[in-house]
Amino acid sequence: MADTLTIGKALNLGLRRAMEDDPKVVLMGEDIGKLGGVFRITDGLQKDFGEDRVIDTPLAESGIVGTAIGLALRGYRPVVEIQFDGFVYPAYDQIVCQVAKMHFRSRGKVSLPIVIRIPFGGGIGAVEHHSESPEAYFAHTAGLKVVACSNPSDAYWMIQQAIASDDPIVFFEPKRRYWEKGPVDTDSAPFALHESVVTRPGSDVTVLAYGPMVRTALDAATAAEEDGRSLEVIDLRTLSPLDMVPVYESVRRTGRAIVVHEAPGNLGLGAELAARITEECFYSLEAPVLRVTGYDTPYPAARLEEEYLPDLDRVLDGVDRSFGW
Amino acid sequence: MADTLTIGKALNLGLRRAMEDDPKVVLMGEDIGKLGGVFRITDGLQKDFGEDRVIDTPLAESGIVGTAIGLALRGYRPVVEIQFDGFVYPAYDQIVCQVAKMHFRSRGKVSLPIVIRIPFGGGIGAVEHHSESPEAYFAHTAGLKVVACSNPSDAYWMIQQAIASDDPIVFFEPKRRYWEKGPVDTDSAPFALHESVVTRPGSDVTVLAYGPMVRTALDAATAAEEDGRSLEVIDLRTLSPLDMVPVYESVRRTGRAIVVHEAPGNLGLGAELAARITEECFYSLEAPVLRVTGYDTPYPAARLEEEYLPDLDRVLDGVDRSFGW
Amino acid sequence: MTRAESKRSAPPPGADVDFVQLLTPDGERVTHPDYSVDFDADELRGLYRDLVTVRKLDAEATALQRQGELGIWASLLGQEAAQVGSGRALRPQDMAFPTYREHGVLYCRGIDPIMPLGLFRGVDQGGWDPIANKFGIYTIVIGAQTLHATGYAMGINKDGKVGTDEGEAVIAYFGDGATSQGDVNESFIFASVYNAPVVFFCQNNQYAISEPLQRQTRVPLYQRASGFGFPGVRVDGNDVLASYAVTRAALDNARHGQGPTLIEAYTYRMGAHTTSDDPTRYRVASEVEEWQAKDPIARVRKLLEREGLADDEFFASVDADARTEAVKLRERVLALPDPDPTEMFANVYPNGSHEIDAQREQFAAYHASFAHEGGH
Amino acid sequence: MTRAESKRSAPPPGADVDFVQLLTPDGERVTHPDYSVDFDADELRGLYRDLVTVRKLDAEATALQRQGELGIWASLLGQEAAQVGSGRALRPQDMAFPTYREHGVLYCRGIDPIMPLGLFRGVDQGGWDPIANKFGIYTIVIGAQTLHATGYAMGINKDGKVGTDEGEAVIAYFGDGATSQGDVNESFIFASVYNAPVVFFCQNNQYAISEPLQRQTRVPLYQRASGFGFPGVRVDGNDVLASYAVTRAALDNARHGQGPTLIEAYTYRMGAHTTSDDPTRYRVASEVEEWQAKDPIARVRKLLEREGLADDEFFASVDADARTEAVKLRERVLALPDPDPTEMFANVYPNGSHEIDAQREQFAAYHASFAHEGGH
Ligand SMILES: Cc1ncc(C[n+]2csc(CCOP(=O)(O)OP(=O)(O)O)c2C)c(N)n1
Ligand SMILES: Cc1ncc(C[n+]2csc(CCOP(=O)(O)OP(=O)(O)O)c2C)c(N)n1
Ligand SMILES: [Mg+2]
Ligand SMILES: [Mg+2]
Repeated sequence: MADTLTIGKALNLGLRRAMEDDPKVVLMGEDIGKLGGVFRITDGLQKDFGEDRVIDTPLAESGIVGTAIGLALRGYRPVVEIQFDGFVYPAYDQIVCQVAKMHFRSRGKVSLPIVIRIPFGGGIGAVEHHSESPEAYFAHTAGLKVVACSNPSDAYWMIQQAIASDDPIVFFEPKRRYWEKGPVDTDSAPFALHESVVTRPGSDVTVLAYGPMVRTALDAATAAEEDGRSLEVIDLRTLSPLDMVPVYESVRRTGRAIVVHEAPGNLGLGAELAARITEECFYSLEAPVLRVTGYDTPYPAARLEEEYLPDLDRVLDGVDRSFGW
Repeated sequence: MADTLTIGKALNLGLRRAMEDDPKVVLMGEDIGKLGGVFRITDGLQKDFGEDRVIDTPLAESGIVGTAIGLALRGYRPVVEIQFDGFVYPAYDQIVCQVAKMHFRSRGKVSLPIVIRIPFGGGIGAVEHHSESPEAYFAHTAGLKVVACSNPSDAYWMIQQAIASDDPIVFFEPKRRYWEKGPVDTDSAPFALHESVVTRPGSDVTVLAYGPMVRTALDAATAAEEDGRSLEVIDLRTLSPLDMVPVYESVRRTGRAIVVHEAPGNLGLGAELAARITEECFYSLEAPVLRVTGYDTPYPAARLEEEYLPDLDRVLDGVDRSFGW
Repeated sequence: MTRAESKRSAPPPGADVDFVQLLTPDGERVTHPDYSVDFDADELRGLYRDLVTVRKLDAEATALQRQGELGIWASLLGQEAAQVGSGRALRPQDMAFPTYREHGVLYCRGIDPIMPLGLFRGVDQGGWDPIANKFGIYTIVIGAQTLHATGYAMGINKDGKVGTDEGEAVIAYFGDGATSQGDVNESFIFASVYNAPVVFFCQNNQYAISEPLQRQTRVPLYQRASGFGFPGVRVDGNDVLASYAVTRAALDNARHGQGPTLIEAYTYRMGAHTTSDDPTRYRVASEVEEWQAKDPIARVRKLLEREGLADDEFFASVDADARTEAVKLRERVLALPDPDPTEMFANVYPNGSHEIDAQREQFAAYHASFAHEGGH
Repeated sequence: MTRAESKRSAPPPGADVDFVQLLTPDGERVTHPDYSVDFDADELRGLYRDLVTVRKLDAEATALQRQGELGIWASLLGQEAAQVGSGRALRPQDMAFPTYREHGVLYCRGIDPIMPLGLFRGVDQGGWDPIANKFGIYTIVIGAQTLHATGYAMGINKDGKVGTDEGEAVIAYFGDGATSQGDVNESFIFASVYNAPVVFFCQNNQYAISEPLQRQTRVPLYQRASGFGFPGVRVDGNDVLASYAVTRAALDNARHGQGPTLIEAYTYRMGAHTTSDDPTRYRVASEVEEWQAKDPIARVRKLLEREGLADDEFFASVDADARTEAVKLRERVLALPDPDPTEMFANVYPNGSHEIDAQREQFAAYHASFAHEGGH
């Protein structure tokens, strides 16, 4: 069945289906019950599945993740909602030292099938701590898998795949794209969870993006076409582990790569991608891998965020710079 | 005056001198008083400066850093000891959201001259959480400065420079090198705090290291000399902001670079260094920048750490691989 | 204590019994064995003026948000008495650490009400000097500021600024939801262990966004304190006199070296959590109506009327003045300039950073290239 | 509560008054209004055997560390009664979440004492199945496990496994120092709000490494509970009978749906924090001697002797058996194989990762290159 859904609604339906499929799936978070979450991603789920499966928790992120670990040890599959990207840090210790390491410490005796959902990124005109892009903190952490969805179909399927996976997964949702619509085939998943996908084929330069920047990259590709430049856009989808196969294949063809993300450039995903691409495609590169990212400043006040965030023009500027080499 | 000191003792003397120089300097941490810290870095300081300036705190890292912020707002210059690298995460929220951002949020009205000392890295045969290398988490965070000392002279001077600086600084100490000795000129500082330094000149390949891996890199350089290869070793010293000037200068000469660190490779400092070097020295590079790092696994049990940690042989293997390009 | 005793001693967390009240919803003054106030007519009228003014300014901000002039607004509606009472209880030398909702406290500190509006408009992130204003930057990360307050209070002890009437004290504001955060509980521990001169002022407005108090506790919040070794007291947070008296006493205890106190101001968030929130999804109108009857302003007006301390002319002039202030505020908000884009590269580090400098230059060059091209 | 009352009601945190005791240091049984035990002679002898055995095994581990066979050891010396009492109070269906020091509890669960030694030897990081053993993996990050325990207990509620004698309960172990961590306080909140069947068992051994109790609290720790809405009780942690009785009652309350309890087992760390620690730097010998007189084992021996429940032969055989167990443990520790280096690439992810696979292969190839070269 093919539907047209927003990303937010696709996530909601994906969560619903995961809960129907497995009674051990429980949702935990702040305001996810009657309110349905501040973005309404869990809208209606408490009404239909009860307070025992859609749990409004005390206001304590470490407590949420820490008790999710206990529930996972008890056989549950907790799906945790962090209300905004900037509020995950109180739970950082439990995520980095416990969630990420339990399987390893137990020599594989136990798994923690926990999904930590984080609406991330800027562009919604919010006050501080509501527009962060903390994905590198988690991708650098061994023992966690990290994914980001960028469109309704992936939202619908990736959340279900993440919940079904026994790996602990940090699941990034492109907050400012929640209301964007797209087709969803609810019968079968088009891709595996940890797979990067060429979203728009091209031949001149490879543009790597994930989450909210995929749309930006695609728009840039459309604009570049008018200038006679063909951009290949890859939606990374999985940030850890990275799926480099399609990336290498593409860059070997194009000889140029641009990484786009909102997070600060310094030690962002772009750094790792640039390092790997350079190592693997050293003789194919016509220019160094370039990065179009947020600046290395705290996320600025809302009235400046348009200046801070990579946009179509900055992507095209990156392309220009690459060709200028 | 030139002395021969261990790194541990040099830090101790540096802290002492900073406390003598400025009555607003206070030390905070677990077991730093009578015990002098588990590594004795604060040995004797409570006896001489009193409980009011060398504060044994409750066992709560978020509390320590959070109250340090308050003390800093009150005009103090808190120097916080985190007992081991793996125990900094409960304070992560206060560090990332508060320490790093206060100056920015106040539009420069207030500064938080806080130093967070973290003994880091492995090689001491410890149980889990005692051998971590979390520097990338902090270096990726805008608003923090991050440094790592590698020898007694830097230990003595950098800790004083860090305390005197109005920037919030995460100060990494090479735990397993605490007992290594070296000369310290206590009269004048040889280098500025945020400066990278060529520690051993060479002509064939540039090896970048910091903290405990500087010794490893130097040993590798000595060994390589016997094979007729000349390694230039740069001690980065400052991890954020990076001081790339001597790095670019070196790589342009050698055409090859190896980054060595204990932290997992994925999104470690090596990624950023590789990305920047490639962008800046694109036409000088004879081979891609290679990384010799910890693996992307949780830090393993002590009996495996020798296998996990980069050592002289792995650095030389990196050099070989670079020349194999 | 046996379980049975523990159960008995625990009224449900939401019962508005057990609190210090000096002024009833009907505007009658009542006495309390431990707390009293000694206000003259001028002062009582002053409190009324404060209450009306902060409510009016708050309503203006809400209106500004509705008109797109603010990005968001966190209204204090219903919490005026807790804020004016505690705010007026502060002495000039005292330091306050607010959440994001303490506009009334800010006003009572004598601070220009425009100060926090840049944050809600999105032109800055506070940007004021917390020390000069003796009022911390609004803190959005729940609970974080309670540790800052405690550390600052530890510094007061170190400075020897306790033990006299001139001693300094600190007040840390937070909500009912915040009591669940580790940081808040750690701040109780540090404050207790170091006997820090800090008053923890919890505005229990019954909700953390959509979550009712029962999701945070099963016993009254003020009871949390005793297990940490300092007193806790619940005050009628809709009673400005009691809020003042209890806060003043706690602050004075603190400045005299008697350590921390937890105050639970029992009140109600009459509006939405913020302008982004829709409370009809999670609470019933009848509950709001019930609290309407306990309005913090109406009872002071009744008192002033009953005791003949104010006439219609006074009330009208207070309203008119508040309106004038609101209009002025609106005009100044509209005039708040957008920040220069390069502002985002400023103040990242006290000592600067060559990396940020380089990025600022790249940014400038990039923008200059558009000017050159004549737009892109 | 006024300040004066609060001060009065707060005995100093370190006073060993106010606790449940059923067996004095002199081996005399005393009664308590709320708690009692009903052990027959066999059971009492069994407890004595447990105490002696866990002490002996612990001493053996310390010796192994001194000889370089363990990297570090966290001794339970002095805390045997708290651990044996609470450990024996667990029913088979109950789940325990330990710190890094609960070797005695582990032993009482019937678990092979070799199990945790791999961790201290450095050959693994625990590596056992917490569910099969009903005993969590040792947790070094202070306090983290209390939340895991609470979440697990929330799961018991969800499974409907409370309300009968067969109900399940959870015990979370932690130290006095841990009570300062945000996580521990958050676990109190979650446990209270969800009425989770979890017993918080705090072994107050008076020190967190070098820091005495006074650095964590100024009132007794068991009092922390009431502010979170559940009972707290202090027990003589050197009294195995009282430790058993109090824990059994709390666990049974929990399994019957009555929610959490905090138990503060008042005891003393007779040895160093770990073998890496030097307690002479921060505490005086006389303090240790004072506690020597309250030894948890001596008092049970006195009881058995006084009541004629055991003779010299029994005591000698217990010692001999413990020695035998210790020798066996030593032999098995020495035989613990070093892990294969590729072990570090195993179990990073339940579903594996191609990146880790690639690194494992590179690692193997790198090592093979040495074999080829004949060493490097
Ligand atoms: C650490 C953190 N988690 C979540 C949030 C999102 N959030 C903002 S306000 C709020 C509720 C706060 O409730 P309360 O403490 O009662 O204060 P109130 O808003 O009612 O004044 C939440 C969950 C946040 N700001 N910080
Ligand atoms: C989060 C964290 N911070 C610091 C440490 C270092 N550390 C290990 S044990 C310990 C003291 C623990 O004291 P307590 O809770 O009383 O337990 P005890 O060791 O006395 O049994 C400390 C500070 C740690 N393991 N985890
Ligand atoms: Mg509230
Ligand atoms: Mg202890």
